[in-house]
Amino acid sequence: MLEYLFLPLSLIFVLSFFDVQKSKKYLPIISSLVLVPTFMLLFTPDRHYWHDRLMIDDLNKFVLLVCAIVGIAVTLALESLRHHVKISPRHYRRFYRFFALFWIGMILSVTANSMGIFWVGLELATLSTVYMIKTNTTPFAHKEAWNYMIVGTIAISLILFGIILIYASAKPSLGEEAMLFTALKSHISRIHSAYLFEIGFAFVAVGSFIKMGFFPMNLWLANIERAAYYPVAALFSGLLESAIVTGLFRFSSLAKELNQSHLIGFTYIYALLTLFVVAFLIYRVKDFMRLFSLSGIEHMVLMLIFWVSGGYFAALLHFAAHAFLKPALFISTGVLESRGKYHIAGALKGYKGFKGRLFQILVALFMLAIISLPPSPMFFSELFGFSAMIDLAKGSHHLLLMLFGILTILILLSIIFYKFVDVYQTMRYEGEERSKRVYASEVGALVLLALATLALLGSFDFIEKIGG
Amino acid sequence: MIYTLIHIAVMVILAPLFLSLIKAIKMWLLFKKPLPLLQGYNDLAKLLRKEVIISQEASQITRIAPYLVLAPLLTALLFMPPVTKGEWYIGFVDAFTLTGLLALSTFFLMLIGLDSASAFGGIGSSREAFISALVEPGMILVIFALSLIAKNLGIAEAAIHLNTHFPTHHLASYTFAAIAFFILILAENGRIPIDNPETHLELTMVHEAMVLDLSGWYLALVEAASAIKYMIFATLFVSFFSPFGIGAPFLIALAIYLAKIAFLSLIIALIEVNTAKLRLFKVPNLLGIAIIFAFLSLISYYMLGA
Amino acid sequence: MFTFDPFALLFLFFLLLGVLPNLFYAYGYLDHIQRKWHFWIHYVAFVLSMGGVVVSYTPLSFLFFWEIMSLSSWQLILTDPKEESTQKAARFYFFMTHFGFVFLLLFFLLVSNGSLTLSFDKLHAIAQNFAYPSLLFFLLILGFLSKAGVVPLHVWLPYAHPAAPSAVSALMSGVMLKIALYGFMRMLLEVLYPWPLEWGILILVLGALSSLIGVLYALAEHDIKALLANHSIENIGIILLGIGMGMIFLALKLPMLATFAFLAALYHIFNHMSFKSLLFLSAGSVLHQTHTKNIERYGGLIKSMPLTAWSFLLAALSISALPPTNGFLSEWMIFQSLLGSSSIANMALKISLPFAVFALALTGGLAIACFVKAFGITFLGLHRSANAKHATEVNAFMRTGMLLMGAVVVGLMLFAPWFLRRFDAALASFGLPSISQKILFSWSIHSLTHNGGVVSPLFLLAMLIFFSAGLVLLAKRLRIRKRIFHTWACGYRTTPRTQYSATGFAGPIRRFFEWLYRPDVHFHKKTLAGHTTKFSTALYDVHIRPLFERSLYDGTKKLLNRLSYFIYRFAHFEQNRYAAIIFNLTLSVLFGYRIVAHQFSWATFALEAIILAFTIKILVIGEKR
Amino acid sequence: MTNLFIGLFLSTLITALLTTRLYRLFLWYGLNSIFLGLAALEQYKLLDDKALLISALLTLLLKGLLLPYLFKLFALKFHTERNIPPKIRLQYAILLIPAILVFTFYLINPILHLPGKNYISLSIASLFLSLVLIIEHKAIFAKVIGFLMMENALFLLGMTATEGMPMLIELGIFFDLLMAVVVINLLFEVEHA
Repeated sequence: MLEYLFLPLSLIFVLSFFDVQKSKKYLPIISSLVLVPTFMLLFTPDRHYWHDRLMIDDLNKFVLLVCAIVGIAVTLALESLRHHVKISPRHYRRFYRFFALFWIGMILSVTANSMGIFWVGLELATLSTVYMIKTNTTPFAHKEAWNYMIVGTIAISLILFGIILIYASAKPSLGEEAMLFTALKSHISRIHSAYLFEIGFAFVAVGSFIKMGFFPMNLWLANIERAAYYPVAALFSGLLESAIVTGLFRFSSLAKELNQSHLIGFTYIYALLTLFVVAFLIYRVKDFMRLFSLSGIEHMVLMLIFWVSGGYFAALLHFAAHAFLKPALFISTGVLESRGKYHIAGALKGYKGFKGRLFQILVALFMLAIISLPPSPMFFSELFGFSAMIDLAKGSHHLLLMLFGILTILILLSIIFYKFVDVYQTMRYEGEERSKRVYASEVGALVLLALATLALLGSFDFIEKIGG
Repeated sequence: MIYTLIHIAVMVILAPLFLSLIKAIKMWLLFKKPLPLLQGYNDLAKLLRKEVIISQEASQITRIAPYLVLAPLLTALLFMPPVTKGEWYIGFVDAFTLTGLLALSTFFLMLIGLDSASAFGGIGSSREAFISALVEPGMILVIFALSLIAKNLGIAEAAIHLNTHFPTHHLASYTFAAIAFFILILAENGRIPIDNPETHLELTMVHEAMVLDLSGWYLALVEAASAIKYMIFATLFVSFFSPFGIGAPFLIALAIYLAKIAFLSLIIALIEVNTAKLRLFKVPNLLGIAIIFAFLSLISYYMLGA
Repeated sequence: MFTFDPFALLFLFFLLLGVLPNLFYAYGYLDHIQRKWHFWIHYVAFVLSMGGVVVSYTPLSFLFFWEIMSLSSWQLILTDPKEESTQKAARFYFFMTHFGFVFLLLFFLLVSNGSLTLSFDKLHAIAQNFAYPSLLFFLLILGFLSKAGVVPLHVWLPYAHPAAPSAVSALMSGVMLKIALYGFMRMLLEVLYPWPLEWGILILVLGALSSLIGVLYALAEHDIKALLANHSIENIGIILLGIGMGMIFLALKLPMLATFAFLAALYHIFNHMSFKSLLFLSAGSVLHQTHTKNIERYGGLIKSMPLTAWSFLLAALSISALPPTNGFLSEWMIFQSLLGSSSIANMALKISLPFAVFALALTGGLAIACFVKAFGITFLGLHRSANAKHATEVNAFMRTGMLLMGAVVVGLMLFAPWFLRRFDAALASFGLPSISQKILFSWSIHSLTHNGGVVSPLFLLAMLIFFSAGLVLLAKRLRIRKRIFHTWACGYRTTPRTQYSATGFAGPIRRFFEWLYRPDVHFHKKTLAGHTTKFSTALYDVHIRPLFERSLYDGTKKLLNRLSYFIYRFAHFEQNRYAAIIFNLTLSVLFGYRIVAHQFSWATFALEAIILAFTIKILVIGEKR
Repeated sequence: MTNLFIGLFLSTLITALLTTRLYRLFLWYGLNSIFLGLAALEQYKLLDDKALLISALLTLLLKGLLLPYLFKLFALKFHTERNIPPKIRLQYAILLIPAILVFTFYLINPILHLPGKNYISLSIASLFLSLVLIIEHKAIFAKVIGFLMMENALFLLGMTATEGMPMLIELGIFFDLLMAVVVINLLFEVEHA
């Protein structure tokens, strides 16, 4: 079944060599074909493929499903890209080509059981995004594409470095099996040199953190998402980050088995630092793109600490909710910023007609949902995530320290909350009313993502099962 | 029961007398020809005869408020300590209710001041609001201290108790309470140095400014109210701070009681003659002294042996 | 998940009393609202979520409804978002509620051991085993009392409540604040008991502070709705005095007195809901007709809007705690429980309690002054502006709303014993002893101590009516003639401009408390020919900002701005130095792992710091050009 | 012998750090890769692992010869500036490079007693050194070379620490490397278009 996942994507890849203008109506349909094998995978039991190098387990199924929905939404939204930005047909075709490659890399790394395959998929996805960023022809985008190329590859190399170290630490006892997540997980106690493993984990973590834009690289990611066209940012937040987070989830559960206190200490300190910086950066932000990408970083941090604190359900729910909400917001920036980058005031005013009204309501709801106001799934995920953290704190020897940390996180989150409320009110109630055009494809994408978010509320049991 | 009713009637009837008494003593001390002691009754009688003129700007409030100025005070009279022991009386009403009733009366008085759109009514109300806001805590604290000393929260009960168990152990706090209460009498009844009831300069007056637009029957009501208010305070003072003579038969006790009030009026008159009116923003200093003494009374009661 | 125990039912009843008249009023108010659907959706959500909070019996559902409550009330404030100040208020409000929510969340997480679906009755055991119970209490205070508007977390309240449509202001001030207190009481009595004495004293002090500061700032306010909002702070303080006394008594193992104090607090909760709602409703009617919130532009409205005026007067009497209204009764009970201190053995506590009595009494005095001002300036005298001149009585729905709320006020007064029995039964479900047999005799309320006072609202009312009726009859008998004519007014002509203004009315008190208010006074006058005392026009303008706004809030904001600026600068490295940052990052992480994971020593730690400082200097910062 | 090649590998890397000319940098990169390949061949002889042989040969051919040549072609094609002065002062670099080596040994100290673990420290050191290479140059080509050097460090680690990675992974890495080159080419092209 896994093979069929690649089929629609390869089709897009092939089609991209022909005239996209004609075939672009079919592209969303083709990409939604991905759903078929994804859904079928959902009901197959856990399976391993290709000598255990790829596998399908509950986590993978879930992530694949989320990614598929986001991917379809982005293809839908891509249809109206031409209306918002100037883009030549050649570049448009290339964009689709790399988009397909990107998705393939994504699926590879999500379904990987071998750390190596995980890395290969990630690298593929990363390199193909470089070109997607470059589709924008401004000098700024060009510079950022190079930045992405350099920094992204450094980050990826660090991840590989870590993977090799982990492999090296486990190989004496596990042999070639040491490359597989499953084998590592079940034989973690047999690792001789825990220190080497931890150094390896540190490398992997640092690499992933850079990739996700954690401190001190938070500006980098925001700049890139600013430079690229908005669907790229949507893909970034919805898919690429998802893949990295999934990988990090797997690595951190290994590290947790080995030495929990080190892992907790490391991630908490890192998360606090990142949140501290990100919260204040958000506080000063002046355009939508940066606002959303910085808040993306914030949510990655939250997911990660939820996961390492043992709130698997919360982390996954948060992950899925973020994967739906953030691309939706990024897609809508195309319209929101149609009056220019720095026009937050009145950005959510002046929508006429059914499509416009729908768009307005949806974006307003997304804005409120992303700051985890009920009944957004994020409300529940944060609640459960923090409860996991408290649970952890209560069992630790540093209760007051941990509580202080958690309180700090909560207060930093409320700074972000304030900024979002501020932006929400500014875009809704201030500024002049100027008419803006909304296209069916964008609204379609938003509706799809909104429905997916709603569906999350009904699938708590399912997600809980994965976490357990 | 019947004695209590007589007592209340006496208080209502004799109320204007004592205000006139103060005035007469003052005039006598200033080498003027003292006014007759029945002057208060004459004034009231004259007012009752007169026609009521209601300001064009005034609303229903002017027609209703004078009744509500007087009625709470009459109600408060019901709760006064009795003149003789062993008599039926309402003993359970405490300081908070009493001050509440007084405040209700003041509330409507202040509304009258604002009702007629005259600047002077506003001045009066504003100043009255200021002073009575500061008086209220002092009042409650004093009565609280007294009820602690007398070991009963009910006003009348406390007075009776003070008679039977004179607080020889708590004389300090008893004295403090007396001083504080005395200042409050001056403040609440608009006596010098807080307010000058005989002033003719509008800018310096408080109480009179509020009722400037009233006439006839309504003015009579308000004037009666201020007389009764004085009576209430005087009764409270004498029955708390000189709780003697209530063991006597009713008529003698009543006579002693009236003599005590006359004595109190004399003291007030002496003070009025010998002090100048305070500027409005100096008034809080005096009230502050009252509040501090009330606090001292409470605290010394606790500290010196409860 | 949900509970319908007596305490929850009591507050559902409370909600019903608060919302039903409000619904009529809101319906009548609707023609003033442009976004009608928006309003109704959020209004209904607001009411339902308050009900949800009340019946919630797990942390999860409680927090869920709590946030919905905040969310919908925030949107309700934004019903008419045109004004800048409304938006600012909404933003401030929403942030503050979220700020409180943070602490609430932390509290619930700590007492539920992380499993949010635990029912409340299981939380007590966990809270008992927690090592730092005072921490829980502080979280509780910050969480609930920031929502209830207790000093110093009150600053948002006078901004937020007035910004909403009046029906919503009434709901927010009258009902929502009490929902926060409901949560506070439930958590205290169900989860955190038993507590040390100091907690009670803390609550008492907070209550005393809030009541004084609330009323002082209300006095200085010219915006009628902000004035009322400030009074909410005051009344929350009074309620807290009751709760604090109850806590002190429970800590001292005097459960009967504690029940009495809690009864007083609950009764005041109900009373404040009734009269504050009525005040907001009638103030809303005035606003509806005159289109201004500025009290200086009203005047004489009692003639054109009699029903509104009389209901405002009723509520004003009640909030000023004048006998025999319901507000008086509950304050009397709180006063009685403060006086119950004579049976306390703890000397320090005993000596400090008079201060609470003092606060309560001074608050009462100032409240009277404030409502004389509010009622007098708004409804009496002459019209101070054209807006006031053209005001007429509001429509039937709004009148019905006010009448119903007035009926609630009167009902709470007349049927006080009945209500107190219900409160007693609700408190009994927390294991507090029932005292209704001891304090309620027919229609009077007795203080618990044997030598305490008694109050009977019916008796007082009857006496007042008796005497007034007697005087009226006397007037009839004397055949008093009345004539409506110019009165003397010291020889001046009375015009709207000769009247006393609200600013002037509060002048003496404002001057007395100037050290506290620290007002911004603007005094512009055009002097004539250099004379300082002769002028053609003069404008005297006083602005008073809430206490702690400058120090606590503006200070925090300034700090945030500065901090964020530095971080912004700090985060904007030159972009081609990413690699250098990564280098240092990797270095520090590896170093950290090496030290922590293998052998920890402060010396190596210091060494690491030095080396990192060097590499950062060389690689990231570089040399100054 | 492995020791020698690895030593030479490291010295070419350090020399590359101090280079100021672009083509010279390509040369050092080529030599670096060739020494790496030779070391891998030595390892192959020691372990007799077919996969190692293939990757050693690929390294020699692809990285040692093809890539430097390709880059030179690119540089000619896009008329790149050939003078690339390092941004970090020599005085600092002299301190920094030994410090990095010391640090990596300190880092690996707890497990140094295990066989072959000093190679781990060497490869971490070369990772850091190639990062320094990226840091100290502004020119894109130099940065790309730094990135490729990093790739070499990775290979060194994989080869020595784990006695050879699984074949599939090695191939994947090479594939990605090629992909990277394609993308780099595209980037340049678009820039000049």
